Amino acid sequence: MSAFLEIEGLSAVLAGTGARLLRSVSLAVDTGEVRGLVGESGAGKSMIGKAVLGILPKAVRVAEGAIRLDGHDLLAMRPADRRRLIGSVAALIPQDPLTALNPSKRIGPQITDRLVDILGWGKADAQARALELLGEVHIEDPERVIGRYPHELSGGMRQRILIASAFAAEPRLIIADEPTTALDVTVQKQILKLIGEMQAHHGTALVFVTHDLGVVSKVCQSLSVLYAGKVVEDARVADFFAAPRHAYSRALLAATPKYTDPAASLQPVDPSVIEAVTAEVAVADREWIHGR
Amino acid sequence: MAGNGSATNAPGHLPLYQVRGLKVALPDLAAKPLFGPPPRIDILTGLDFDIEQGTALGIVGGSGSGKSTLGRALLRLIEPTGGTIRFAGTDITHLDETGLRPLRKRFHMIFQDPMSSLNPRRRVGAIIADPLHLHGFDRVRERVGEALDHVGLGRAFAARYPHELSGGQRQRVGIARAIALEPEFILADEIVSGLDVSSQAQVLNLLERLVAELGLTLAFISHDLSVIRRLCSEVMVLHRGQIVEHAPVGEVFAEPRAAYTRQLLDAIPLPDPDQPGW
Amino acid sequence: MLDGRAAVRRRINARLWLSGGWLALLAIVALLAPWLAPKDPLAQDLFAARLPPFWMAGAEPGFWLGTDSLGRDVLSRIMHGARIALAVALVAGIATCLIGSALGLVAGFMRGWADRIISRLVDIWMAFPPVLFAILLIAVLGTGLHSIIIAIVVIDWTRFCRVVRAEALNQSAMDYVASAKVAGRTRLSIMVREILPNVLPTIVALVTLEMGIAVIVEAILSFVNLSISTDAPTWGGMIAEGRISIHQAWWVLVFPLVTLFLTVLSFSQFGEGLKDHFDPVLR
Amino acid sequence: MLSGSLSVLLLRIVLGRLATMAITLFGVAVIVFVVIRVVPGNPVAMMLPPGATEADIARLNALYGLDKSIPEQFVIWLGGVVQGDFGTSISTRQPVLDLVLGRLPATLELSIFALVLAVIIGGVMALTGTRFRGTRTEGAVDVANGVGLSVPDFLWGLVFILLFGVLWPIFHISGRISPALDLPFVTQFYVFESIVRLRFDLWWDLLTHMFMPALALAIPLAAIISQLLKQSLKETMHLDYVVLARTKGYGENRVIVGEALRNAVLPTLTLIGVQFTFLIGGTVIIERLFSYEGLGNMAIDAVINRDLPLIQGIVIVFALIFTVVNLIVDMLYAVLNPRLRHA
Repeated sequence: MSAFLEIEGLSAVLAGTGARLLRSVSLAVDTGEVRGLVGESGAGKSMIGKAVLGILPKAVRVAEGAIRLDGHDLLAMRPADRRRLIGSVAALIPQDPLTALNPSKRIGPQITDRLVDILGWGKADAQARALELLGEVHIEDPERVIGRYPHELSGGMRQRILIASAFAAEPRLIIADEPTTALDVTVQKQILKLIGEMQAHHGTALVFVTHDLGVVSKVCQSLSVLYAGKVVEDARVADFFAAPRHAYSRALLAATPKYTDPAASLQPVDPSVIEAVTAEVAVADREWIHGR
Repeated sequence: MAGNGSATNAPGHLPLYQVRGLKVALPDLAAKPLFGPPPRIDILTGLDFDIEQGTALGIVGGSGSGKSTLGRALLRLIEPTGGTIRFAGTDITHLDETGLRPLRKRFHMIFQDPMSSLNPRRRVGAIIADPLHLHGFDRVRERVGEALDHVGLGRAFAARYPHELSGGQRQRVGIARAIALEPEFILADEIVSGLDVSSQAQVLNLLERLVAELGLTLAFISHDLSVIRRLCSEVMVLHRGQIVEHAPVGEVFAEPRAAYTRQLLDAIPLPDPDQPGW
Repeated sequence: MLDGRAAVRRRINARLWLSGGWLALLAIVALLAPWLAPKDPLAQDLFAARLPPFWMAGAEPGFWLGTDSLGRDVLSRIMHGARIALAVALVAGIATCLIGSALGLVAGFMRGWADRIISRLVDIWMAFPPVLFAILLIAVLGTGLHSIIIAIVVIDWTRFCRVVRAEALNQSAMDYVASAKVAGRTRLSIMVREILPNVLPTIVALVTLEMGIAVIVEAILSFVNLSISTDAPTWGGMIAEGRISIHQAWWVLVFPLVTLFLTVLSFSQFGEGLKDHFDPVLR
Repeated sequence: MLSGSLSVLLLRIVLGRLATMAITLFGVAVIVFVVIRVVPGNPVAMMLPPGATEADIARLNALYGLDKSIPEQFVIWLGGVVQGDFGTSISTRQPVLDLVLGRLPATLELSIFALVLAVIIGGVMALTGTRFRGTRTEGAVDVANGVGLSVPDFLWGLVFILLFGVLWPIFHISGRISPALDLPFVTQFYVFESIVRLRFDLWWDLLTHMFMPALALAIPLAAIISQLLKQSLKETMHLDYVVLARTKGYGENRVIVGEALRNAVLPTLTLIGVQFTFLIGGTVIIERLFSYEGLGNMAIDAVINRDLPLIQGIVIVFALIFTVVNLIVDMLYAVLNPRLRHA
């Protein structure tokens, strides 16, 4: 039995220079599993989610590897078929709730547009579904909210609506791309709890992209640590926080703020750790070029 | 530089900053009526506090709490609508630019967005040298070099343009510009919020070292209590334009008195799967 | 991203060289027109009227691009016309730029009552149809080179003022301005030392654009017979004449028109190229 | 249909604009009044036969009010304008208002036709450039925009005369309508009226006359629309809600038109307002070039004839049109922007 999402040896390159942005990434996410993708900016953590959903920037090209979603080889499919498959079984919770809702459309249609346009639901069914979803994400007075425009709602409300919209078509995979980075810490907690609740309720596979190990420890069961587009550690969350195996993971954890232990947290990353992991990446690159 | 006059006048015990009943209201242009001036929104509604010499004060609050407005008022980038701000005994609340100029070398600021706060058309060296020239410092080249050494960038960086630097490096340039003046007080406004964890740790450690070495008084604005815990000796929690708690850092974290502070602390996700309350 | 920047740079360079090359050629021709021009641009010869350009049957040697209805050499008139066109472009372009940019900078950075007055003036100016305003001014000032330049400055300062004001407003919101203020710079010196260098590329692009527009305005005024004297070799005057005799002698219209077209195009492309060239991020 | 809150908003915009519009128009009136009264040469003297005496000139001067001081003349003129009397043309001796209203429809029809052309051309180019971004097609759109922006309407007009009037004469390059035709029109809005009367032969003749001047006017505006809209679309296409729409299963065309376009149009719209007034200003020389009997063509004659009352009237009418165009754009912006509509 294979996992719902399987990524195998995925390499992405920047068109023109040929520089690798993702370096033979492999990972699997099963139904009901929450996997964190952690790394600093430029580590390629968002790139993986974008590759799965088919929204890579034009300048980025998949060089090799396979992405299998529910047994379908995404990279081998015709673009239109792939789009339709992704639209019906996968969904994205984006980073910034302030820009992720279309400012000139009302909330209701933004939750249900996929149901009506892609999956062929009737308007009334879609409307009922929207109300049900808004209830699930704990929005009071959903009848009123579906007629609103995004600018009339707070950031936390908008993120709830985006979550509702992501779960609208009962997707089996959700990719959450730094969904709470733009929010205040008190709102972040509510949203993280909500995502966890919705994921458990719907039994969805969830890929959670974040730079914050604190957040990972709260919502994920497993995680992949990335550096320069390479997975340097792949672990269960409990094992990882007890004893990270890779030196870079240890350094990252030591740099993460922790107010209960100020002296041991916020440690600068030792240059030797960066040198070592960079060298590791370079070796992998040489092998990769050799193998082609 | 013999700028630290007030530090030696210990007997009078004069805090570096004395803020009383500080109010700031900004015009709400979105609600401007057809005729007449726009209504004003109260951002800060009467703050009282002192900043003692040599403290590192952490100012924390959510978005819309007024923390950045407070910072800009302390440096008189905006003029308060009420109350008083005294800096080293001088009332600066309504001082005009000419009156403020001699004080400007005694307090400085590091900005949140290092890209926007560095003039893109000038080299790093010129950016750091500029305030020095302005306040008639001698040995400017040397001082620029020293400041760059201090922040761990090295003198070769003087010839670079801001866009050639990484985010962490730009923020160090901002710090170098501030310390080159050898000010008594530095305000740091969310200076690590745009940085990766590893650069964040580096910048914070650098700042921690500099505060100790140079005997600076620091106000550190942040939305992140964890960062303040590491760096500051006092915490002031702002909520909707009011101080809900102001105490030594140990007390606030051991026994938060205000409900809002507790809420903030509880919401921080520690890198620990077994954190209670989550 | 580096390769993308290289591609952009190549395109900028090609644009700069092509447009700059044409303008340089024009400048040389204008400077040396009395020596380069094969004929006297004013010499009329009714027996040599409407001679076609050199490759057509009936062409006379020496009249490379043919003659107009009064027998004047088209090539020589274009060459001498370049003197007038470039003189107007240079003087009017720079004068307009200085006045408009200064007002725009003050309005955008200083705000307050200065901004209110300047913006109100711009509003009023924008309510005039520019060509009609130009014609009206020439009618008042009388024809001649000075009048044309004054008319262009009076009409077009608003273009600089509006753009520079908006740009100065944008730049004022940047933290490097706050930083200069914290350092104790005076407002005037922030405007000149911090804002101006960041607005300058926009001004440079506008000033060459304005030079192109000045050439056009001169041509339009010549076209409605209000430029210098009807006799003087101006591109607009030649075009006006060519428009009338278009069915008999197309070359009288075509050659000055092509020259004017390339010149206007080059001015604007040169400015855009310069602007990008001086962008430190692209460099 | 307008909802209650929307009409209140529109009313607020109109009321808010009235004061500045009045100041602008007053400013224009003062400037034009002063400028044309320093014109050297007495316009009245030119009207009289060579043998006229000083007394004749003085009498005519008094008749046109030109013997009074400039402020006095202004007050008298303004008093007339408020009552709808713009004075009498010196060269034709007809009321200025009648002359202006007689020519205005021709200019309006030309301008609006040009605007429609510009919006269509510019919109199609922007959408094409966005749909095929990163390809040679986008490069071609950019080059076309660059040329269209650099070369003004006057030059396009001349090029068209040459290409489509002389080399390949498929369009009319002179006049508004073929002189041989019988005109049944009662208004001056010929294009509009020809449609109402179902006289499509006349309609076609008008259009083929208008096409070249309108296209010349439209090209610079089309290039601006294309450039701004394409830039705006480009920025919008990177926003999260557009990316999100892709993951929902929508194709590229639907994403551009359904998600990005409407939001991208808003910032473009405000700039088009000013640019459209430039287009109308351009009719002055374009009408001259194509001998089109509109307001602009009459304006140049008025200047050449030193017809002071007529010049004043025409300039004020142009200024009025410009301010009204800006007002309409503001209102349109409010209608299209939900942030304003549902504040």
